[in-house]
Amino acid sequence: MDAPVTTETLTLVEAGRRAALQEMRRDPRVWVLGEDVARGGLFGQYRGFLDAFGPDRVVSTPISESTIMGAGLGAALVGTRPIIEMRIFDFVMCAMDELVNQIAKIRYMFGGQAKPAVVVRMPHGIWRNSAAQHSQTLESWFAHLPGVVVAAPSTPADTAGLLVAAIRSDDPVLFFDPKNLFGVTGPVPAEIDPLPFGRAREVRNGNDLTLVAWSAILPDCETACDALAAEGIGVDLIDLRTLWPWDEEAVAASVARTGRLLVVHEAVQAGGFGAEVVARTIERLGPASVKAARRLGAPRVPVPFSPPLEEVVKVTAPKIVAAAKATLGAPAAPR
Amino acid sequence: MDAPVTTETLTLVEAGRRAALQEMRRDPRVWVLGEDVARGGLFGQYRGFLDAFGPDRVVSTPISESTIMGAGLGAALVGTRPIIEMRIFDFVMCAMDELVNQIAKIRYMFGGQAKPAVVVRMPHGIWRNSAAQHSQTLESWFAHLPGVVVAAPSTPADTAGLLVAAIRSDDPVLFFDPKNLFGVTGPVPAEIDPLPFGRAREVRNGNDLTLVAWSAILPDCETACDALAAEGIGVDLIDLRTLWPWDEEAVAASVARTGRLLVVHEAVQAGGFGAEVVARTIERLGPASVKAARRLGAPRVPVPFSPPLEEVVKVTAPKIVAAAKATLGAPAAPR
Amino acid sequence: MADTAPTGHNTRRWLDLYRTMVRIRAFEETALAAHAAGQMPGPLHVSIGQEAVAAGVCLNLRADDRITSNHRGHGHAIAKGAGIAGMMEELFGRAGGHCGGKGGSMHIADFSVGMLGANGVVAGGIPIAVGAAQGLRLLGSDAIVACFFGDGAINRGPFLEGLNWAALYRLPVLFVCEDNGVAAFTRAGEVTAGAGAVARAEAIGVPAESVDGNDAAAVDAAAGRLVASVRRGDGPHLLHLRTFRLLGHTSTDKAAWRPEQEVAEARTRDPIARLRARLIEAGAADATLDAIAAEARAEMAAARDAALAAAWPDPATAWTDVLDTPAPEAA
Amino acid sequence: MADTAPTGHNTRRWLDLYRTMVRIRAFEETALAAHAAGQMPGPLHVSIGQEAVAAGVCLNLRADDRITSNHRGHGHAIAKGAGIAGMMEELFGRAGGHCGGKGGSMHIADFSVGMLGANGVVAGGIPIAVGAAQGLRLLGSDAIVACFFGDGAINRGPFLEGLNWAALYRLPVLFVCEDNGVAAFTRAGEVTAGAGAVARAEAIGVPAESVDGNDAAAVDAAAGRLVASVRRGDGPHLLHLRTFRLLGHTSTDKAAWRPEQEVAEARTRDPIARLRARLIEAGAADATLDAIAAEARAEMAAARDAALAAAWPDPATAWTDVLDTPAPEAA
Ligand SMILES: Cc1ncc(C[n+]2csc(CCOP(=O)(O)OP(=O)(O)O)c2C)c(N)n1
Ligand SMILES: Cc1ncc(C[n+]2csc(CCOP(=O)(O)OP(=O)(O)O)c2C)c(N)n1
Ligand SMILES: [Mg+2]
Ligand SMILES: [Mg+2]
Repeated sequence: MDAPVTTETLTLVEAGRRAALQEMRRDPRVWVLGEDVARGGLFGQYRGFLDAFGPDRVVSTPISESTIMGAGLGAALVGTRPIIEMRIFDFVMCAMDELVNQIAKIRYMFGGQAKPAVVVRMPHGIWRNSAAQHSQTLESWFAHLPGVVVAAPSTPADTAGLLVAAIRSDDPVLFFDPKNLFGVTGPVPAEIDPLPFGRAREVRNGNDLTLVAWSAILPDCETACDALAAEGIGVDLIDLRTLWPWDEEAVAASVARTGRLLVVHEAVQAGGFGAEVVARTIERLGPASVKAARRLGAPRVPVPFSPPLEEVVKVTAPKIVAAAKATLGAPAAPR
Repeated sequence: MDAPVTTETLTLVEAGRRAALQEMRRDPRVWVLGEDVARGGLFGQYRGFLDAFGPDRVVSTPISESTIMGAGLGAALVGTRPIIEMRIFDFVMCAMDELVNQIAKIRYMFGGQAKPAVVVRMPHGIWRNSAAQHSQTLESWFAHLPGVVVAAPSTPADTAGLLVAAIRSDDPVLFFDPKNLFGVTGPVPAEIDPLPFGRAREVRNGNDLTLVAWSAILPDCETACDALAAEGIGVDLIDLRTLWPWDEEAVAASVARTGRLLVVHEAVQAGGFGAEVVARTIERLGPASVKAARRLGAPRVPVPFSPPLEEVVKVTAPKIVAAAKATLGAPAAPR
Repeated sequence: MADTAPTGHNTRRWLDLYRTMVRIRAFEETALAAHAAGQMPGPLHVSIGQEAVAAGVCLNLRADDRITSNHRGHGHAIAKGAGIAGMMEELFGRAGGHCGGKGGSMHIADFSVGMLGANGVVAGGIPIAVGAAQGLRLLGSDAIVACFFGDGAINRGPFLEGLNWAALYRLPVLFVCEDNGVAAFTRAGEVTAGAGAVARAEAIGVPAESVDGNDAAAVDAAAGRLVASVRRGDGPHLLHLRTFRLLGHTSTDKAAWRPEQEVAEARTRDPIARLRARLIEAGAADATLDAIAAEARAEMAAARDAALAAAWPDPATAWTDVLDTPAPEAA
Repeated sequence: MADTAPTGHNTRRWLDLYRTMVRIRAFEETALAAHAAGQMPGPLHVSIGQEAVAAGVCLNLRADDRITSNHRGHGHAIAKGAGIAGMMEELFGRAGGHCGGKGGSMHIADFSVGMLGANGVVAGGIPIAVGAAQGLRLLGSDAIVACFFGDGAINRGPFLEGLNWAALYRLPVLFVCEDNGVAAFTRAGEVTAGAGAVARAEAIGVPAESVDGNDAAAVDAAAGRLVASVRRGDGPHLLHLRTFRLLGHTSTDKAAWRPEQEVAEARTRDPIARLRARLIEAGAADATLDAIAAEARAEMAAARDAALAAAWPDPATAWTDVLDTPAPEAA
């Protein structure tokens, strides 16, 4: 471990908490608003914040998503730096005008006058059989939306580093907290430095296949890598960490070496960000330099409640292993 | 022309009007709701409807997008078939919970009990320098959203046929009216048959390059094809017409023949549906069967107001010609 | 509101109410225990202490009337007549659930009895309810729609939009604001400005009244009046029912932030105990009431056992009920 | 409201109001003519006939106060002090526009004078305004925010949410409902249930009052009182101003559906003519007022000419002002 001595092992949710805490201590313009945040937040992300910063900087709000989002923007326009907590990603759908038409556009539309320095935190993904309205992963939408940075970390350290960067960013950052990984642990430095957007993390090294992923699916990818390694298959596993900007150089360099690309995401495969990764890599390298390029995502169905049904639609380690083997073995027509 | 004798030349907006008129005459459960629809709609899509069907079936609503969308759903649940008119696509952002969390999910989430038989009409795209909040093309989002059909026609006949199909569909259909093409004319049969979803239209035939497009960019693609034809380059131009389901067979068959794929859309390139078309085609055919596969879309910036700036970010016929040539000539690293 | 004087007619209605309320209570207690035992997946929001709302309103609805509900919707569904077996199987994610296991607790629907669905989004049912009412009128029906939501929902935009809409088109909707004074972990008073749901509704042109939502007979009486008015074509009304959420927000939340005394005090206003006292006063026998309660508990235990023994959904059903036009990957 | 008795002080204020109003009128008439001549791209929404609203409210704001506006926002911007050259260039899409030509008429903003932007989305400015007020308070400022929106906006969810929010946190916001009785092609009365903006605001705990919005002096007086109260920390207020949109929804809309007589009658209540009459009554000379109007017209004509001669944006600016982290294709 090359982590500094002042490193602690923390859960992912606690890592995010520490990052927000550090930045709120550092900069009095940083504050947080959202439902129940004064009571620590739904996942304890803001535990103790009310006592530390008081009710003007830790604002529990009504169930008014449009205004949570829009007020965060307004407060940024006068020079504060709000952390907009959306509780669960799916509720962002109640605040899309504010996010899409206002936050994402305002800097450009006003010719640079506006500084929409907000972080929008959105715990997303499948978690404890919460069914169709509480399980969505639509991060690819926002990679397609001009004006926003899209972060989707998978480890405590990346959560901490990216959240610090997000809070310090003058551009709006959409921060996808992986709710299913809130409990995973890992080292986090006591003093958290910002992690630059757009730099992938090399998770595993291998020469047979490039596996690209982000957010909550990473642990399954690692499990799949273990299984593949046991069969002698070496995987280059890349965690993009941010989807915009994204590290297309790292992916292209890896695929140039392995010749084979598999992109895996929890989100629905059709129209997911995996398509962008495949398309862009093919554009960069040319099809002739690539032996296979494929994706594995969820089928285009809402997330069902019942565990056996959820299992069917969910991307899992065995499915990743199978997709990896198909990518290695059968470059043509997968289905 | 193999059109029947009872064909008229109509504008695209009038073709849509005729389709809605025909279906409202045919089925008393069909009705329309939206702002100003009783006054004919912003584009005259519903001209004369109030007189023909009365205020219970042609409902001018408050500026309450959430409820326009949600009430349409509720009315469908008891057995009517609403046409939900959203005026301009961008305002759909005010109704995303109703669209994404309710309309798209309800049939599945309730195990088939609900029949969300709505058509959501959303005039979209760049039109007359309307700037960032009135010019968006986010159709790719909805291809990624389980539970909805996505239609994006480009001709009067396709608008008519797909709108009839949409009104008769028991599944929710997101109907992207191409507002910049409302004035283009073409033949429309007096009796409009439903056009099946998922079948592309072969616009031009050629063997050098497969060009895939949809919605408002089609005329520019045709102009580009003319220019390329003049240089002896034969283009297979395919209008997908619907993005979900989409005719991946037609695309794959064409690319298998031409070996080269260019997908063009007005929407932002990053994360656009072009990525899906490229990725899926590569998955089906394998990279080895493809000499080049690329996309041309807008850069990832909001749409600016000023005409010279809009021109910079807009996909145009000359840019399509250039991209086509690059696809033909330079299979590797485009930028 | 003072207790209504007991009469034979009332006693019969009250027994109906009582039966519905104890069935709701028994259903939810059974579900809670199963959830605590790790037998039930997903989140579970129970309405224990709020049963008079569902029972009192739905007793005044016809079979062809519709309701929409929220995340805390078991009571609304049961009171509207949803099949218990299908509800219990749904909570356990089984094939025989009303939604084939695809919905779970937060997405219970039983269209066969006019229950158009619980909703995982606060205020999500409001636009749906007004649209359903508009659709019913277009079809020539005189059925009405009752729309249940919590105090938290009145701070979301659709509350304004939906009430304005219903008033404008004079739609047959009864809005029912189930005010338990709390939204998740925050008190209603801390997030709601002004005089509350009734004042807001009236300002939007929707006549409204407020009733003790833990007094089942009072709820029944008020709902009866308002439902009749709505059905007559007077346009929408809002019924504001003050109640108390005796347990936490979800089955795993202890609501430890609430003073114990507050909850203890609220327990003395338990709507089931109150209705029972009133029934006894009106001449009902303890044994009768005990039997109803025991029957309810037995019904729910049996439903639980049946659900636990029931088949899981066929994995192939993960692909159904989504689009008539099949997706490529589903083919 | 009866006309206030003229005094020397009032005359000076009224002259200020008059100047602002004729400048707004002249700006918009100049823009309309250029649009009709095909010189101006994009949609154009003018506020002709509504100038007293912008002028009367903004005369009571400090330079560091902020405003948010809607699609019909030229008047609000001018009254708040936005530079005319930058506004005119913006309408013509030129490089020297406040937004570098990226916004156009519907997205005018001039942060240097606290004008936080017009908005192409009805009610879009409401959440932004309340957040700005919250941010200002956090920063220790005593600046306030005036939030302009039309009668159409009170039927969108953010109206409810934003007012509740402002009342809850006692934010320094003056909500200004500019009620011209129409939203696009539909009359307010046909889509708004209940007694309207004032009743709704009061029900949400926001004190409100209604004033003749075509009486500039009355608007000024009411705004003065309410702004003082807001600044004092009394929390938000709503000012409802009844006015009339003399022209169509956009520059290309003739509003042919309105009875001619209705418009003719409204013209007799033109706020500029009324204020002028009042000024004359208070002793102002026709020549003074004519000179102010002529000066305004000249100012706007000169601004138009300058804008027409001004440089188009450098195409490279299409790539700027979007993300500090450059996008790959912008690199
Ligand atoms: C739009 C939205 N925001 C937030 C949530 C999370 N949430 C679920 S229930 C709840 C509290 C709702 O309170 P209330 O409406 O009073 O109903 P109660 O739980 O008290 O019955 C919250 C905040 C949600 N489901 N939907
Ligand atoms: C959310 C939304 N819906 C619809 C529109 C289209 N639209 C632009 S202005 C307008 C009318 C607005 O009326 P009002 O708020 O009264 O302002 P006015 O035009 O009368 O000044 C409409 C419907 C929009 N811009 N935003
Ligand atoms: Mg509550
Ligand atoms: Mg208006």
